[in-house]
Amino acid sequence: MSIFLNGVSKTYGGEVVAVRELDLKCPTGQMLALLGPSGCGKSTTLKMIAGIEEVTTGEIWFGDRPVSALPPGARNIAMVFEDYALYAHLSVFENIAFPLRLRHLPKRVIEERVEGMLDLLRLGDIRDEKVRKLSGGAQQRVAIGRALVRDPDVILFDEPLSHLDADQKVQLRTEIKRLQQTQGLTSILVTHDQTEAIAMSDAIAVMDHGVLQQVGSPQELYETPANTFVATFIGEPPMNLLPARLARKSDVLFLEGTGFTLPLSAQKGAALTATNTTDVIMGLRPEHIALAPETPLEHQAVMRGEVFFREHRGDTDVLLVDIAADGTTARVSADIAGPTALREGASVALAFDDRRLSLFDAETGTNLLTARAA
Amino acid sequence: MTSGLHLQSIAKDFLGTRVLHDISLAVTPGEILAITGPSGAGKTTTCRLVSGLEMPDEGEIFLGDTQLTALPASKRHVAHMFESYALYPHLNVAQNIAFPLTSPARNRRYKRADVEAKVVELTRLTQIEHLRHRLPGALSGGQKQRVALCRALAQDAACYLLDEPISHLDAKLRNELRGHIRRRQTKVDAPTLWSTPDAMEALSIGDRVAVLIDGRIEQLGTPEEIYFSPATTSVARLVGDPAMNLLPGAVAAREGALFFEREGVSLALPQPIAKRIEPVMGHGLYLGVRPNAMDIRDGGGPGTLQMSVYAWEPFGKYAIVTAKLGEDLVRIKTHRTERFAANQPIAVTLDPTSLVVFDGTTRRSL
Amino acid sequence: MTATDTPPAGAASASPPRLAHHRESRWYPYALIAPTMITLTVVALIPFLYMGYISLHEARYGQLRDFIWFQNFATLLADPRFWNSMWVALVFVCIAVPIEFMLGLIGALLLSQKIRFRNVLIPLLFIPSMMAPIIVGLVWKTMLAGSWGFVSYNILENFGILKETSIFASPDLALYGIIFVDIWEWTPFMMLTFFAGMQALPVNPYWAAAVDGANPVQIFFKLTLPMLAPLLFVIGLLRLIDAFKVYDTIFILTNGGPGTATESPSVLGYKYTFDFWNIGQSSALAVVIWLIFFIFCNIFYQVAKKRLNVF
Amino acid sequence: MNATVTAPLPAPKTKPKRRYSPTFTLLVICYAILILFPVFWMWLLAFKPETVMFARPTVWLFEPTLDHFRYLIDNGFHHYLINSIIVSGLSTLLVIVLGTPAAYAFARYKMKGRDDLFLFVLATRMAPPVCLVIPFYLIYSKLGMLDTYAGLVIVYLTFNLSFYVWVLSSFCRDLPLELEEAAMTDGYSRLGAFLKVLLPLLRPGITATAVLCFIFAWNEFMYAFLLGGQNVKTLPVAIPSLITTQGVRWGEMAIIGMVGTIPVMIVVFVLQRHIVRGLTMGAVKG
Repeated sequence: MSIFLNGVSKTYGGEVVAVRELDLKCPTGQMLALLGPSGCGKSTTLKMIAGIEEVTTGEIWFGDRPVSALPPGARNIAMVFEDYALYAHLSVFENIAFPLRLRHLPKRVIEERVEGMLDLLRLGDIRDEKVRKLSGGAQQRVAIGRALVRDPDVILFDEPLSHLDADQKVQLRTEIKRLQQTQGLTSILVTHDQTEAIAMSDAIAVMDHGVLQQVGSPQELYETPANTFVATFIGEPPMNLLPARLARKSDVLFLEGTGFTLPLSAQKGAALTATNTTDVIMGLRPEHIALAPETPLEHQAVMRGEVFFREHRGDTDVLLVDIAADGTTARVSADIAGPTALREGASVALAFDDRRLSLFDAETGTNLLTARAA
Repeated sequence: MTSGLHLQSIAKDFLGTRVLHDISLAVTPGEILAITGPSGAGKTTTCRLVSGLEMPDEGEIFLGDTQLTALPASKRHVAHMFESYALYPHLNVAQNIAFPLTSPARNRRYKRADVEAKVVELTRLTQIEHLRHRLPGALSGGQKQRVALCRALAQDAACYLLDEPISHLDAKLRNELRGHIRRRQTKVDAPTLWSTPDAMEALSIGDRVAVLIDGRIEQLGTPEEIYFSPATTSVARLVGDPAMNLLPGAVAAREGALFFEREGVSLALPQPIAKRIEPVMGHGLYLGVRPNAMDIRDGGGPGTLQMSVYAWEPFGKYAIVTAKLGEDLVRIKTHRTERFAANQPIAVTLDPTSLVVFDGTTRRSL
Repeated sequence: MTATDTPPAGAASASPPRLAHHRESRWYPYALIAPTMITLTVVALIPFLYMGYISLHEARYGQLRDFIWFQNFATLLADPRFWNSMWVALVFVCIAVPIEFMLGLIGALLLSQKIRFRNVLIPLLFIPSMMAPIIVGLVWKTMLAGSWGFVSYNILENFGILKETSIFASPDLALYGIIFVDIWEWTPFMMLTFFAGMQALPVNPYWAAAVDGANPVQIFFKLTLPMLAPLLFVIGLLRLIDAFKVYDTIFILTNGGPGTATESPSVLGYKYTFDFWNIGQSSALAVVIWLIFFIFCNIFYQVAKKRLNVF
Repeated sequence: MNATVTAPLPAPKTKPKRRYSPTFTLLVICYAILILFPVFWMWLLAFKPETVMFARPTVWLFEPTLDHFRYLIDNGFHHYLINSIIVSGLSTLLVIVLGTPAAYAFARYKMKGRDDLFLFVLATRMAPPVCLVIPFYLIYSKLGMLDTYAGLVIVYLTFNLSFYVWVLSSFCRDLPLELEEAAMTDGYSRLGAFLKVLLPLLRPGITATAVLCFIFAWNEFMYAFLLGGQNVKTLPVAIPSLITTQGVRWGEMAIIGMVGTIPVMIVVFVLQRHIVRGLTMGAVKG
């Protein structure tokens, strides 16, 4: 069952706008992530889809059925909460059976379906335990069981992993991803963690202050962020944003920043003809920066600086490098193949080229290279 | 004359259960020792023993020549940052940070201006300068954590204990603060203990790292030692993003070479490893394979493992494929960008040079 | 300060006082509770023991005479007035408390709706249970007493009920009058307590149930009630204990009358002491009441500790 | 949770949703009026001339009189008010001084026999006054403490001290232990940590609990009635003394009822959040 949001807005008391004019689509069998910092309106959006919050203006459709006026119970959705929201006074089995009992299904049917869920989620061993005694991961699996047991059209995940410790987080993330794919669940995931969003969903909608910033596949968001907000929100470690200037010298467009000058390729230059801004922000992913070779290649720019901190990431090292030039300083993070012997204070030369960099308007923050599309 | 922090064979019981066993650590002034381990391993208890909030049931703690175990918490001059922040709700941010500086036990009197200057410096460093006059109740979790961090770092303490100091900050700030704190603490003439459940953070921040599991130090060493040669399977399971895969199996000798064998798998082991295994021939063992030491190959072929995809998580620059090998789940960090569907069969190669082998019974590295 | 210039050298000497602050903390809490415990021993325990001592004596008019073992208790248990007072207490508790409970729950549900002026209304509802019980009695005397009370005249008489008399003057109805007053006094409080309890319940299970399609009745019986159960139990018990103690209101409204129709154990105790001056007898009654209370107290404490996680 | 008690209503098309339900608001207001009318009626009596006091039919409009006030003052009833204030105030002060450390200790320390001691404290609170009034009467009559301030102040400790310790303990338990631990690692002694950190944070709890203690003492009748006398008569005790052989002085009683209720009214508005907690011995957090 696909989900459509059509110009959905939510205002409180006629003044506070929680969500503004939101258009979204989640095709059948896919997972759409709503990603953003706390207070960006993603949870409100989810609650409107669930029917817990009313839509102020706009409409929500499930397939060809408008649901904005329906109470939550009539929408055939299920929801998984951050704090599991289990019924503390009931056992694992009874928690999963709860939605079925509400419908007064025959005992045998309930047994059968709950047992099926217990198997699917590997909860069989603890079926009779009281839920409050379980670990966070187990509790969340019970909550997922309760959500899936009655075969909902849509399943909504509200920060399902945020209360779990790292180990359980990774496990359950994989588990949910697999369930979603194998069972073909149409689902919406609300999260503030970009890793979760990227790993789990087919499409991501990035929100900030109630406004949709960009929606697209994780790959799109990663490669062509629509603005600086999306750029810093997606990717770990986050994209470097460095102030720079565009200068035209004899028909070639140059990018000048702290400690580097880089001639831009004709293709990039062409994309920039529409703009007359000179002050830009250069967006550069840490993984697209490398240690400079002895003799830099022709189209590469080189920045020299001092290592401020080296973060150990196993197969790579993330270096925070302080670049100082022309009286300005910039701190650049570079994700380079590791492990390196570089520690704090070591001087390094970093190289990057213009193929993977993004350029944003210094004032509005919009991506200058994709601005036409927007 | 010794200097630095020494924990000598510390043991601690809670309600009749031993939660810390024979903990011995030495941290020199200017060194950061990172303690990592799963939750409940005893990291926080270790910190509390040093600051005097708990008393050890066995063993002694020395700081320089001073026996800390004899002193009450208020006389130890230890800066302790609590995992739960423990901010004083009735004091604003600046007053919270200044609180330990004005306590009766400090043997140095701070001038008002000095206190003020310290508060400004640290709040600027942690980017909460504009919040100096707010009460903790009006702060977000991340902001509170930074206040607690400032309160600990502001002190001229004999020892610093930082219990999960930056876990609630965003990635960018986390990285920057790690840099700042490392620089600060390596210059201070006092040892620092940094506790974190995130093993990768421990490897990044610590001069040395202690891996604490179930109240025991499983391994104590440099970040490189911990990462490349984990001492036990428990350490291996903790370190890495994602952590190392551990495959149970057995060793068999054939045609003059050693093979790792398990159902449907037979893998020739490289010479250096084989040498180390010889003494435990015939025992069960675990083969440790890092997720980035494997890759997915088109088509089968000799030396590949046949698996089926369990789940696929694309991260842009790489993807993590969880695959089923027999009954075990294996995580593979691949740079291939195409989609892998659930249950799709794949052939996996592994880089034999980065394998680690663990004894099947002792679970120790060979 | 650094590792080397910390405390004076003496601290590091051969055998320092180990566990110094441990030893301190062992007596420290007792020192803190000592003033309270001593005071309570003097003002509660000793009088209580003294009362036990009196109860074993023939004691009239403030004079302790012979030691008579448990004879006072025997007389007490043989006294129909004692059993009457127990019956009065039982009827009182069994009618008043459940009604207050039900009305309280309904009221709490009402309060959880989107009520305007809640901040003003809630304090107003506290007034009856915070007022002096003696004034509560007075208020209802002006309402119900005689045929001139506001309610008796304006309402009851219009329906031909209790003409030219008062509910408190009727041996059959007086107890119900008292019960009514108690309900007036305590229902709003029950309402507010349950309301506070409901506010403290987690929100998400409610949403989960709403999404699962539960209707309000199912939500109330399958979610709210079970989650509130420990609280309800503790409050019920507390009211039970309080209802047993009721004295002031009865004193001013009926003083146990007419006859012994509203003679609660407290009122009877008072009469044994100050009307008949039989202190031995009243002490025996007090001991019996104490025992009943102690059992209730114990249950309250155990439940509150285990189920509410607040003690 | 509010939204879930009634079935969620279908969303109105475009209007922002109404926040309040007029029906339920009206219901609660009606209920409040019903509850408070008797109190209001009593207040009216305070100003009603004797002639129309219980006139049939009920007189609503009358010229207010201050005769009842005059009678009370002429007969020295204002002393009772002062007595009430002195006795309640003193006993409350004493309770704060004695009880605060104990409440803290019960909340913070694992002592041997802590549960039994705590239960003992609770039991003294729960005990019906009729149980203790007999021995007190005998003891006081021997010590000559009947009809003295000290006598009442002490006897009020029986219920207020234990109440205070119980409820304040529950406030203490709300404060994380780490606050004190932090203060101790920051260089403060146990006492210093208590004074500098815990006490300021406990102040609202102490105030609320103490004010409730004051009200309980203020409202107390039985002990005051039996252990007081002509010298130390409190307001509640004044009420039955107005039932005289010449008849019942309703107007005067109503005034005392009114004066007795005024502090209660103030308290419920100031302390509303804490009353539930107080009256349930801390079992419900308001």
